Amino acid sequence: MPKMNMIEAIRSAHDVMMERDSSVVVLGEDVGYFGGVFRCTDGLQRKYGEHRVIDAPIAEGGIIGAAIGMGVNGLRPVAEIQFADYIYPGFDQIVSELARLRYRSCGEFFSPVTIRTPCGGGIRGGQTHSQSPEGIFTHVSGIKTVMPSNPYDAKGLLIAAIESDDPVVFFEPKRIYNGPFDGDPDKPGVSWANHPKGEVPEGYYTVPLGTAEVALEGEELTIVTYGTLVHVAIAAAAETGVDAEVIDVRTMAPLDVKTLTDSVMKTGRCLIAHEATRFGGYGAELAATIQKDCFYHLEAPIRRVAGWDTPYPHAFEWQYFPGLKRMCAGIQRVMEAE
Amino acid sequence: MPKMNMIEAIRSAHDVMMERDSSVVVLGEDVGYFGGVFRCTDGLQRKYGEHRVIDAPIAEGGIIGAAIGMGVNGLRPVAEIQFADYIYPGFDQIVSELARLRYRSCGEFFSPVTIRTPCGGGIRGGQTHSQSPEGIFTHVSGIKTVMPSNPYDAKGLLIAAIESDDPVVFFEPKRIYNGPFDGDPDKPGVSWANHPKGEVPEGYYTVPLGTAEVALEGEELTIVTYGTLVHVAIAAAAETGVDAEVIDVRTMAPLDVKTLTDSVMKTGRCLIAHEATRFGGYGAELAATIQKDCFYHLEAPIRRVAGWDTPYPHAFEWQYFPGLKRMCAGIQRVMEAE
Amino acid sequence: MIEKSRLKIPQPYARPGDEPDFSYLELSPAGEIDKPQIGARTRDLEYLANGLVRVLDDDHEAQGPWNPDLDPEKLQVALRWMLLNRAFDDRMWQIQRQGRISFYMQARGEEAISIAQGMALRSGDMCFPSYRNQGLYMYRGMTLVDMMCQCLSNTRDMCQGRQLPIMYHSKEGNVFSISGNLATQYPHAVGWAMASALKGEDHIAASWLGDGSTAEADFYHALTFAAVYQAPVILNVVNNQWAISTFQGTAGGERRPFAARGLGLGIPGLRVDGNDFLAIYAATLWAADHARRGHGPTLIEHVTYRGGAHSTSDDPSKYRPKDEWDAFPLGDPVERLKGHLIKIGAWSEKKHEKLWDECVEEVTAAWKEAQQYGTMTEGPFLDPVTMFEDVYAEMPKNLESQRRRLLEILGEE
Amino acid sequence: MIEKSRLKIPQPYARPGDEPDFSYLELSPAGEIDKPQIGARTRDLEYLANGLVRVLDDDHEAQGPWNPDLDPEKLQVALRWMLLNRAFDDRMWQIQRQGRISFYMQARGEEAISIAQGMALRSGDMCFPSYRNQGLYMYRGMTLVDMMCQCLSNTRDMCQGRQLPIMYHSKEGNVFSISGNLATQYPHAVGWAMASALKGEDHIAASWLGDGSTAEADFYHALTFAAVYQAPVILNVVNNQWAISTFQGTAGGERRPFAARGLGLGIPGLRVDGNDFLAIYAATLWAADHARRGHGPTLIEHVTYRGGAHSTSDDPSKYRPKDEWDAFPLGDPVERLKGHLIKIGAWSEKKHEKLWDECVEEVTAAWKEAQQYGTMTEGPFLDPVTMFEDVYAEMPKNLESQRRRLLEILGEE
Ligand SMILES: Cc1ncc(C[n+]2csc(CCOP(=O)(O)OP(=O)(O)O)c2C)c(N)n1
Ligand SMILES: Cc1ncc(C[n+]2csc(CCOP(=O)(O)OP(=O)(O)O)c2C)c(N)n1
Ligand SMILES: [Mg+2]
Ligand SMILES: [Mg+2]
Repeated sequence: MPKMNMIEAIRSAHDVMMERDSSVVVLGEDVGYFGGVFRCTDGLQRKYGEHRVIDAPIAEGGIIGAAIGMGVNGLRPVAEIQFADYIYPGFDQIVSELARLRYRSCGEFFSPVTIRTPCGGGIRGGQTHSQSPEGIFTHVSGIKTVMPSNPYDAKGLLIAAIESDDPVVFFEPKRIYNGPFDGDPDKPGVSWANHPKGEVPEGYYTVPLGTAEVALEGEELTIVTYGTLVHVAIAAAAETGVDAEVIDVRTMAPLDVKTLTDSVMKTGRCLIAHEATRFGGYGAELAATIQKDCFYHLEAPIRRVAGWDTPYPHAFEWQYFPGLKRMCAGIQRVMEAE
Repeated sequence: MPKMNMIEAIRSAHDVMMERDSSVVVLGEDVGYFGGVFRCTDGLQRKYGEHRVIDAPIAEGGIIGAAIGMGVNGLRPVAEIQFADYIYPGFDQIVSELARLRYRSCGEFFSPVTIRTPCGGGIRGGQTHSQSPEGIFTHVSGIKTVMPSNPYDAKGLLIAAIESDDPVVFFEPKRIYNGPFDGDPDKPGVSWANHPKGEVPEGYYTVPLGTAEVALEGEELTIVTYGTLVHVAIAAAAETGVDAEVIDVRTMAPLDVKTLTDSVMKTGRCLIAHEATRFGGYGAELAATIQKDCFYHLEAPIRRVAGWDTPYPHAFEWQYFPGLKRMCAGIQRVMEAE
Repeated sequence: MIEKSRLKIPQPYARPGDEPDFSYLELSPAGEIDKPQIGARTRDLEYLANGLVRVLDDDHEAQGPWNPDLDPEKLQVALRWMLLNRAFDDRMWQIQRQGRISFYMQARGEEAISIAQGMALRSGDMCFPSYRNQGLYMYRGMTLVDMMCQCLSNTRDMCQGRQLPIMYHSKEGNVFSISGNLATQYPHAVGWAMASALKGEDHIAASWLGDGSTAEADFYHALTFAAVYQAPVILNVVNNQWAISTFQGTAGGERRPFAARGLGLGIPGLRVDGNDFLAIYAATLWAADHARRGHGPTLIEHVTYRGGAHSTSDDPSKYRPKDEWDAFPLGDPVERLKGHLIKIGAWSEKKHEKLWDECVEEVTAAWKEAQQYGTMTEGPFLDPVTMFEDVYAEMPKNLESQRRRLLEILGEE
Repeated sequence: MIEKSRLKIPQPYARPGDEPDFSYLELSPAGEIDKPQIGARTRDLEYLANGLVRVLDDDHEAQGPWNPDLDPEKLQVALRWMLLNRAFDDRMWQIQRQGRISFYMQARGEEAISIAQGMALRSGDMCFPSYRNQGLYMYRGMTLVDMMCQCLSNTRDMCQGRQLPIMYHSKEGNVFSISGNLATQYPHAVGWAMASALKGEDHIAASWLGDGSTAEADFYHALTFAAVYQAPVILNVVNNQWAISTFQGTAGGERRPFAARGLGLGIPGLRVDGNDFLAIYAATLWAADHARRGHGPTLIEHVTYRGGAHSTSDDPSKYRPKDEWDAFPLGDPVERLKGHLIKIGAWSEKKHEKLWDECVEEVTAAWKEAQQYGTMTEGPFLDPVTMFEDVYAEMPKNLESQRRRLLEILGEE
């Protein structure tokens, strides 16, 4: 099986879909000739031409607005927003239009736009290249919100997103583009080549939207997380020696509640982790749902390990990032309770 | 004590602050000559002139962007966004600039903008005049998020917001502009005149930001809510005969956790209610926080009563709105548990 | 500190109690503006944004190079659609006033725009309208009954009760779904047009918004993308002088006409008498041709007047002179087309009255029928649990369980 | 289905491997463009958006009505600032390449803009810069040490480690805080200017953004508000031909210059040789005067070239010819000012070399000092718990408890 990092997997998903379906078009800032600032669309313009891989003006609202119109006219646009921090100028088009079109026209009109955008910190990007705004999108009905944690899922989920007739906001945790990351920035970088999820089929396959995955089986504690923190959680389980089950949510909305609650009912303890700021974040939804469905199984309060409720500071990103240490502390707290 | 409805109370807050502080200016769509589509700024332009009550172009992003600049230059802008559903074009300016300016300049620059906007349904406004997007703002560090449930609080909180050096997004539940509303649209309308919170001092006073209020004392169950649903919760307590304590959150961020957890520790049961869609909404944060802090006191899972996870449908607003019936059912479920 | 203010605050030319004053409107006599060749250099088209393309003169004669030379029969058809639009609006307004629908918005005074452009475009062209383009839906085949059922949110409502009245959509007629959010449809039109060009088709797109809405970001995004990719699209600004209570100067219309808004991007602008059916028709044909032949977008500003209230929610006498419309120098589009037809001997006052009565009757009959599918107070009613459909292509679990929950709650009643 | 595409995709004039080609740039000879009176009718100013205001001709002589007639001493001062800017950039670039700061962005080739405009504005005027305006901060009093400390996120960092390198701010110097988000500062400048006018003061505001950034909504919002309220503001578009990998045509600059972008709102546009110190200075004085005397905003397009990479994160040889700058017809602003000074007998190659060496030394000395306040690897370090400050004016409880929690965790180390 070929080895791919996440960038290659994402590129491959584009390639597979552009090959299969001539209605798939890509647009975004610097995605064409240059192949994207993170190289996710590299080579696509050479292969599919300038009419299918389109360099766009720097106007996130315009990109999404135009993509919606293209989608209404039968295309399947994949729009890249260069950084998730820059998605807000397109927020109105996403919330008021993309998410609502099918509903308000009773299915007569819809636009199957996929919006890809790199998110998260850990690359010294400061507060405007590090945000994880998924929690703002999960509250918006009518869109699906996805974040893969590895190359295999990235490709399979992206293909599923492009094929989906629903709009999808697809977050790519840029810290793990090149390799999994256990939360310790002082360790040497690891590549995807030796990771089982770095094995990625060349061709077409999908990972269905709306399905969480047990990334690590365990009995004592459930860690519900996604994106970069999946790897931190697995590392923390090893570090603490706690027999933790790590669930990779993968699709934040719609949420695969059962996989989560099955696990928590089994373990009786739950830690939720994400990189986004804690207050009002997506982890709150996870906690609210799990406490309701698993109340009688819970032996300890559900805790959250998350980004602090501040912007992402450039110099202190490792004090901000919910890394190994904080994950371990979170595990311990949940385990100690009772 | 004078009687005011919420519109009058809001107008009075403007008036008091414009009188006291010549740096307070008002801007927004139709706020000037016309006095606002909900009349909240009626008469202010006549009194304070066109240079302090400014009719703005229809560009929510521009209104907020310009207001930020005015604030940086020593003014205290109060911007009206005509409906909360139309705040999204200004979202980037709010999140990326207004919320971040003090932080990124270490306090050298800041802009004390207050953004007022009517929210919520119940006026047959359909999906684009009924939204409650507070949960999208509470996740954004650097802004305060407020929603009053009555005229007294509306005026006191709005004055506090205008005086605050922090930016505030101030949501006004339009269904209760003219009178409290218990969730039953078939009953004749009630006016604020007979409500204790309809007594509003003429002059200056504040209700501090960041403080919740016990709107109804009780022992058996805590209902945590805000805005219109405060009144529905009180009515439902009466209807069910459950001795419920109703907490009016008032400031969603920063949250007065103690008032909530004190109550839940006392009652052992908690229902959370808001009009916004449930999934990923602000109620999730309330549930997540309360289950963590009150875990050992909770006798039943925390439940949420909220808008369905759909857009707000024009014809079915009363089936969508979490009214008396759903609030009562929610109470019952929480009471029955165990 | 504001006493010394040096800020310029735009002032409308008249407020309640003032004499209406339209002296600010720069007019050109009918027939005066040259009609350029398709494919002329954009720079050579700039004059079109400053003048005013008019065909019908004050004596109701058609003048000059923009005269589209339409058959009288076609003009009679146009007049009928405009009258039907007006009769429909009158009736729906009244119906809202009786509390039988929740909300309404008229196109009074602006009917020529939807009808002329509907007629000048091809059926394969896609329209992205604003809330005053009901005439477009009518002309493109939506029945009055269907429109009324939408406004009633009844069992035949195409929106299944999800949308405010007037927020129609018609896939069949190639008219997009109306949004409550201003200007958002503008970039959709451009994206649609880009897709059409990408597919090598020669369908074009058209969109409409108001003078006030030009201030929104989406207006600019649409212009930019249309200019960059030379999208085959017609971008219409319906300048009816008012945006609820603010005059067009509040949207930046005081120093240059809205038609000039795209010049800085190289988009030609046509400023057109929006109450002159013939001028609108001709301008639209020109812009459509221009787009279809690969020359890209055109911005058309229609100079017109909002004859009625903004919507059923406001009272315009609070913010503008009551008789302002009477003083509007471009008159009433219905009267002007009628006058022209009479002038050329193809119409009479009598025929006109009869046609109006027919339209009113058609509307009455439609209203009778529409009510059979349900009203706000009387059944049949739509099933509320349909509200969970179409949020997604397939209903996800959270909505399924909420749907069940609502059924339970409704069952308890 | 895309084989038949008829969409126009803008194409840069040269990509790697191609001969550089600037034939698309419309140039005017130095001295050719008339200088209008302040207060001239906006319509009569339109020619300024199409021409190119230039003072320095190819022989380094100052020509025509825009010549600001500055003393040679003043020009020497200007040259010194431009050289210091360049020396600073060179050094910081190198420092980033050594991994000693995380990121950097140069102003190479665009130095004349910040320095000329900094000098032409008054100290009470407020600047809302983009990330290539480091020259403005320097000219307005920020020390090189302070700038370096910001880039180092060290204990003297004005941003306390919160911002990427180059995101300075200076309340004292009246230069705003730089945002990572493009164009967002533009409406702030307009709001600031509106407030200045409201307060009856005669301070004006100025803002800067790139050709690519003109596509953002905030650009248009700023233009609209500036036009409607005639805000005393100078809105600068630094057209350096590139936006990362896309050429200015991708932002809509192919059919009309960016200077024309505001014409449709009645905002005069000045297209200026952005590598000509004298032209920029004169244009800025004109626009400032225009604004200060109550005539409202001006849009200035500076035609220049991004001499270096976009940032330390990209390699421009991947997307444009390596030698493109050499072919740029407007040259290098430093060389041109130097040439002029030599021409008028107020400078020499020797003096120039000496000045450059001085600047390099000044930078070296500053770097030595800056490191004493800490580097990325060596202390002293900022206290990480400061990250909880300034989110709000007062720290709310959730941040207080998170701060305690972080202290606990750090204590464990
Ligand atoms: C984004 C957004 N902001 C505000 C509104 C509220 N609103 C509805 S119509 C209107 C005025 C629009 O004026 P104009 O564009 O001139 O159109 P007209 O009504 O005159 O046809 C306003 C402010 C809205 N619907 N959407
Ligand atoms: C809102 C937003 N979108 C995208 C980016 C990423 N980005 C940073 S600089 C840049 C190019 C800007 O080009 P231009 O405006 O021409 O300025 P220049 O770099 O040439 O000075 C882009 C796309 C951003 N910072 N903010
Ligand atoms: Mg209008
Ligand atoms: Mg540039």
